[in-house]
Amino acid sequence: MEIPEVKRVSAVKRDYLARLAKEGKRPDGREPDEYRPIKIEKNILRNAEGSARVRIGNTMVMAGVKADIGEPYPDSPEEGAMSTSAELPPIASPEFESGPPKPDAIELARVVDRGIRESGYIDMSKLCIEPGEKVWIVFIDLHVLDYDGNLFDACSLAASAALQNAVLPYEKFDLGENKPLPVTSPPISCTFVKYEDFIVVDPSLDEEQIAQARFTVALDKEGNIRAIQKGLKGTFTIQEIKNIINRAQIHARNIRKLLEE
Amino acid sequence: MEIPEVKRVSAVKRDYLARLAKEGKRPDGREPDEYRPIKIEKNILRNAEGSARVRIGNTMVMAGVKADIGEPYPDSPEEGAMSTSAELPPIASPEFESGPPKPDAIELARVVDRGIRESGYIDMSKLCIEPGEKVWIVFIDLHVLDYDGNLFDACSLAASAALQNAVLPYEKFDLGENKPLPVTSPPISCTFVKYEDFIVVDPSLDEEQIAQARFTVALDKEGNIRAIQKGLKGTFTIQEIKNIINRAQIHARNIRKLLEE
Amino acid sequence: MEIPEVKRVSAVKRDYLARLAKEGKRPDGREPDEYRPIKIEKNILRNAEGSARVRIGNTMVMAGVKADIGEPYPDSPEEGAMSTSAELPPIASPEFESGPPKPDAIELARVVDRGIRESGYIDMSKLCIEPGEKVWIVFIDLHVLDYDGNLFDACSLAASAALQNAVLPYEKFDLGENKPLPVTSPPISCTFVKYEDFIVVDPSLDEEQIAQARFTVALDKEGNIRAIQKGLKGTFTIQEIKNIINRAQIHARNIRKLLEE
Amino acid sequence: MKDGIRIDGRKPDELRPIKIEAGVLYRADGSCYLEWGGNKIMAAVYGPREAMPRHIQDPTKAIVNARYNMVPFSVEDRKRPGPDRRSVEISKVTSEALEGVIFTELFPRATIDVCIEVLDAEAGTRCAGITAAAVALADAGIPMRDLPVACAAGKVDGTVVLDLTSDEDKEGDADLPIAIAPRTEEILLMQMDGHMTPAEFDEAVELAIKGCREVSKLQREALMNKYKTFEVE
Amino acid sequence: MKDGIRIDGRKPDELRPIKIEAGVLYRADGSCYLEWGGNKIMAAVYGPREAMPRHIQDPTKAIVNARYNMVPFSVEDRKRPGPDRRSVEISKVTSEALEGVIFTELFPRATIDVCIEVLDAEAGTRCAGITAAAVALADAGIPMRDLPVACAAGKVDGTVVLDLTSDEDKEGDADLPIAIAPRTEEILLMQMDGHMTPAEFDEAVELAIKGCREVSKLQREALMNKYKTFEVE
Amino acid sequence: MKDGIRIDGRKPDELRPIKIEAGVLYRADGSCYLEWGGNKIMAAVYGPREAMPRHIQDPTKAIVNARYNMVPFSVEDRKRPGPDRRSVEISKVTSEALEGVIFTELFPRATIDVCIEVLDAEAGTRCAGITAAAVALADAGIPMRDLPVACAAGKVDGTVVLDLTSDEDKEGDADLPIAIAPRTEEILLMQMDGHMTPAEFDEAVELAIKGCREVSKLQREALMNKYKTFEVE
Repeated sequence: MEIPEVKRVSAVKRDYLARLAKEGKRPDGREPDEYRPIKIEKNILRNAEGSARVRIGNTMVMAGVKADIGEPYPDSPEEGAMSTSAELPPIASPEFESGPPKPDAIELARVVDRGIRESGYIDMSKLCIEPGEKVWIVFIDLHVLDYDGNLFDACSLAASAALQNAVLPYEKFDLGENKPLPVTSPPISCTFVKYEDFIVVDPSLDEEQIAQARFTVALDKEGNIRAIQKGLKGTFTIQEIKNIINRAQIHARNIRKLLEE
Repeated sequence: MEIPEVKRVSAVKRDYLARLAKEGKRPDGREPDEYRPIKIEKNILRNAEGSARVRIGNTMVMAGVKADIGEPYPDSPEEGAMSTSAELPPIASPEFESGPPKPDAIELARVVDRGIRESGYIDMSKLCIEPGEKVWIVFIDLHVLDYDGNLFDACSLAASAALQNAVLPYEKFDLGENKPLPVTSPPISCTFVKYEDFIVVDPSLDEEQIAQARFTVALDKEGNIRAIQKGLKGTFTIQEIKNIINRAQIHARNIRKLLEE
Repeated sequence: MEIPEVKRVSAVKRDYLARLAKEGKRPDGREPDEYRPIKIEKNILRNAEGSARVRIGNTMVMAGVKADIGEPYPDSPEEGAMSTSAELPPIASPEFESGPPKPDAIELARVVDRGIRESGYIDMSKLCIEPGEKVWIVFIDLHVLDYDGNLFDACSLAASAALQNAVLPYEKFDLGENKPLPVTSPPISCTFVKYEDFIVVDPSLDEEQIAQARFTVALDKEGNIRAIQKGLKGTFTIQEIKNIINRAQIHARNIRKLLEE
Repeated sequence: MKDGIRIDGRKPDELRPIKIEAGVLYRADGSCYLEWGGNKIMAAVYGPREAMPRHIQDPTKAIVNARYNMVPFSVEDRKRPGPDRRSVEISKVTSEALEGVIFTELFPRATIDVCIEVLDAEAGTRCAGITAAAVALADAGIPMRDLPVACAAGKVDGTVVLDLTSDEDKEGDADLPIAIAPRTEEILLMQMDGHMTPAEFDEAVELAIKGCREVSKLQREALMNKYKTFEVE
Repeated sequence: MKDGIRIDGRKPDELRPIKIEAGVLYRADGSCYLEWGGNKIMAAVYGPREAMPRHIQDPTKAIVNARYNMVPFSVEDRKRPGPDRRSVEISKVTSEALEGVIFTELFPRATIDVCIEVLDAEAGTRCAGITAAAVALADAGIPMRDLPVACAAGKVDGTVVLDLTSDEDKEGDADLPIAIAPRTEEILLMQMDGHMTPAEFDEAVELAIKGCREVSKLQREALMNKYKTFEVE
Repeated sequence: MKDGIRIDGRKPDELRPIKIEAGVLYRADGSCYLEWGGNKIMAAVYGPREAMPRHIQDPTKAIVNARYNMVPFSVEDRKRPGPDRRSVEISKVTSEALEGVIFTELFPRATIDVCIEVLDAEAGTRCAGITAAAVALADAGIPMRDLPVACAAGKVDGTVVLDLTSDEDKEGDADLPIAIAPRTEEILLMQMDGHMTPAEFDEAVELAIKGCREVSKLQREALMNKYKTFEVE
């Protein structure tokens, strides 16, 4: 496994954030259950089958959807396929380097992928062109442009928004008229971090740098759980996790509204 | 070519082993023509078509055989194919690193492969399913788990043992009943090293670290030579090589018995 | 992007060359518009479909042509394809390292490729075997053996010479008799560098090391421009570029004669 | 699932058979061989030792670097050697889970390398790998505040069950692997995919923790057995 | 081309619509978002900062390291992530062109990193990328002797025209991208492929320089706008 | 093989035609161009020079780093550039064989780089490569206790023969390439694949050594010729 370079946060900053946390305050003045402003722009690119730019505070992410035709997997001959990739390119942060995806980017892409896949957001059964022979393969690419924390939620939201407006390019392959990508109800991802026993939603970069543990949950329209990823070396108690999932229910409903606007 | 990191052996150890060698003694008290205890366990895995774990002293190697269906080479349309890979993963030694195979591992795999290939151990003519179209491709993977010297013999033996009990998975491909992999008589590999003009069989790690030259010979059932690999920067005289091949005849017969038990 | 290791040229050498330049003199005594001796040897290898060794002064380059059969691009179903690669292997210079091609080698291959492609030197329409199914794919490999400056011209010339005598191996694929590769009139590449406002053709290594700007132009038989590549951080005025193109006309005619001998 | 009994005859809250052996390798500083259902896993620990190259060193603590690897013949279709995206993710979450119990501050500039080799795979390899790695860490004498242990619960045919088999995982509705520090029952690792109501999730977490408690006993026995063996010798 | 009017309605010497915005990213030291015809490009600058690893440092000046990248969804057929040979070449000539105007001697041992992300592509991305990168460099406060600018001319149906579209590029006879330092009109970058007589080449260079002059104005406006915005705030 | 004469007209103990030229490259410290049957090989030596990066340096001696490379057009089907597994193995055994004669202890922390480029291949390239490399090492003035030389013997139609051609190698029963230090006739390199009785092996080794002796003379002549050429100039 590749070991990421040590990220050093100054002791002064660490102490300052810890002191704030003990008073229940966040460095940017938000409440523990307050997201930064979320801005979603859909269908902004010409070459992508679907696209979206999502900003959460200063974090900015582009998602693009491309569709190609390929063979189905042998064990699901009448279903399409999907693939999710994430890039953390050097444009987004002085710490990011070019090169093949590092473990951080791979985990990010896989967690976003699981939320979409497990919630059945893309209706795979409608991606079949010729059973056993030809199906649509949907590529979701996440490209981070500005990194100020909480990539899990920003990327998940960007992917959902880009899929929402995506078009299957039947015309390009001489297969008739283009059709909208068949989608159902998107998963909504909510991410929390814990530092100094303080658990907050939508961590900024400052908070991520001192976070001991991270928790991401993807919820469907009914508030059921579709995917979870706990990260970092710190721990959660069962009770903390139950609280997080309760808190996520409210956030997910709010974000879902934004996405459906 | 990738240059391996310098392996430093302490001068004290080197001197001690050299002094022993001058008295005809080996560091672990063995005779020059004494192998460490050899233990062969066959057919120990569920997912492999054939498998074996071989221990020579503290050295432990796993071999696994997988079979897939592919196209034959154009110049041998009625024959199957084989491929041998070796991994020296970090579990086996503090010096091993993860990453693509380094020259040591490539040489190891190729020497094991040559012994099997040149002795006709796998009957390639019986691996044809449909001439020119479909043949079995046999993958032999060698995975070192504990490295205390003499990987050539341990890996060769593990490969032979794993092939001996391997099954061609016809059922998996709806081609009828599974059949044993068609094998003939295995090659037996014997490895010697030379240090301070002392030539010993089955080198331990201590001996490999100070060895000046290495010689591996693979013998068939009739005692004929199927593969040779001389290694390291030291030299052998012709007479030394002839002696080695004579000594190998006896070892090969003993190891062959173990393998056929 | 991979950053090449800093190439340090001694200040003494730099000053010496600058002083010469101010007097209009080159380090090896040539005139500004004088090429080093050019030597072209054609068809010198057995396994290549076409080959050439080109020397310009001490610079030595091998070009080899191989032809294989493949599918045409969907948008040109009746045309063959070509691919140009360049290697700067460690044999050619103490600064070259083994490994995948670095930006220098990629730029070199692409500029040579553009000259050949844009001049229509290979008649792609005659490389079709079966429309939409089978066409010839021509591989041009440039292998630098001795690097003393001006690889652009040496490689371009070697590629042209190797293509000139190349044969399409129809027999190898049971498609009838071998035929010469259909070629028209080759592009001729002329490279200039500028240092201390002194612009010279065919730079030696010494001159390349202190060059501020580089200009390569590929001319066809009529003296028309087929490809240009300006390189390095220095600039040219429009007038300088016009002069360079005029000067290149004469060189191109001379080199074309050499190539057609 | 029929009459509360699973395809392989287990009850919903029953583990597959588990066998753990500590200290099985010669070169490694600590090691463990583990069989769990159809899984066969070898884990080893090297370190603490100086982290190399230098620029990866953390002057305040040791790096915990776990490498989860499936050997090519451990799965039905041969896997190409080297890490795929799944292995990279599992290596990452495993490293983080183990770091949660190790006193890394004691070893600045060091690395603790954990190798997990899946020799034969049949669902639940990440939990089995963490469980084996924990024993190998203890065998290597790495100071830890607790001996981590992992187990998964899941949902099959609408029922929450413990420790899915390969078939159950494929057909099932959800899988929830967790790792805990057993003394405090804090969560070191949690991943989930599938479909669970919050109530099912609560049930599954409780069940997975119950599984962890049982596996934890087997880990401790394996470590005890090793010392017993030493005493006998 | 009909009656001196191009397929998209432009005159031979007319640019596609261009929109430039400076200072659009939070983390980067300087940034620029640019739309040029169907191209959408984000450029950012980091540095000057210490070049790492050390052995790449130049003790006499800063390294200018531009990375031109097309995102996978920026083209008709999805592009695999990572640099291809075309990107490597464009990164190289872009680095060289930008280095031509930067006072690199002021920052020995440093690196100035320029990131150019093509989000949507429609011919002329390298010129658009250099143009955006120049604005990002200015936004980052990197000292330059001039603000570089790029534009291409080409030949379509035998006529020399400015700023080819994708269709014109495919069907056209030649493409000539250049970058200049606008004050002196020296050439920082020039590439050409196709077929041009020397006279056509002279005409095309003049036209491309004319295009550069117009784009240069838009660059300066974008930088002015950013400062105006600041004043208003 | 008919009446003791081989397909290409040679006797069993006869070498293919060999041509060796020393000192053919300008930049390299030593070089050699060699033709051997259908093989065309260029070898060059750089060094001794400081080994980089530092951590590969051996404080007690020089590293000998040979790189055997087949150019893409040297074989019937184009070979992709870069090392394959066969090249890696040949590079390794070649490095070891050459190190056996070089006084590496004279150059601690250094590297001696040997480049072997196979331009045209027709069986026996590894022996040809070592033979050429030896001349290049001598040409570079690298101190050696002997001038290594290589040659293969093999078995075709049950007969032991010297220096197989491509056809003989494909159809043959065994191939035995060796490299020796000719003064003492010690074995520096030996590989074998095929099928030989111990008696045939002894015969083949003797024959290969005989071949080495003949090639050794040609090596020495090539080195002499170079110095003669210098005198004439």
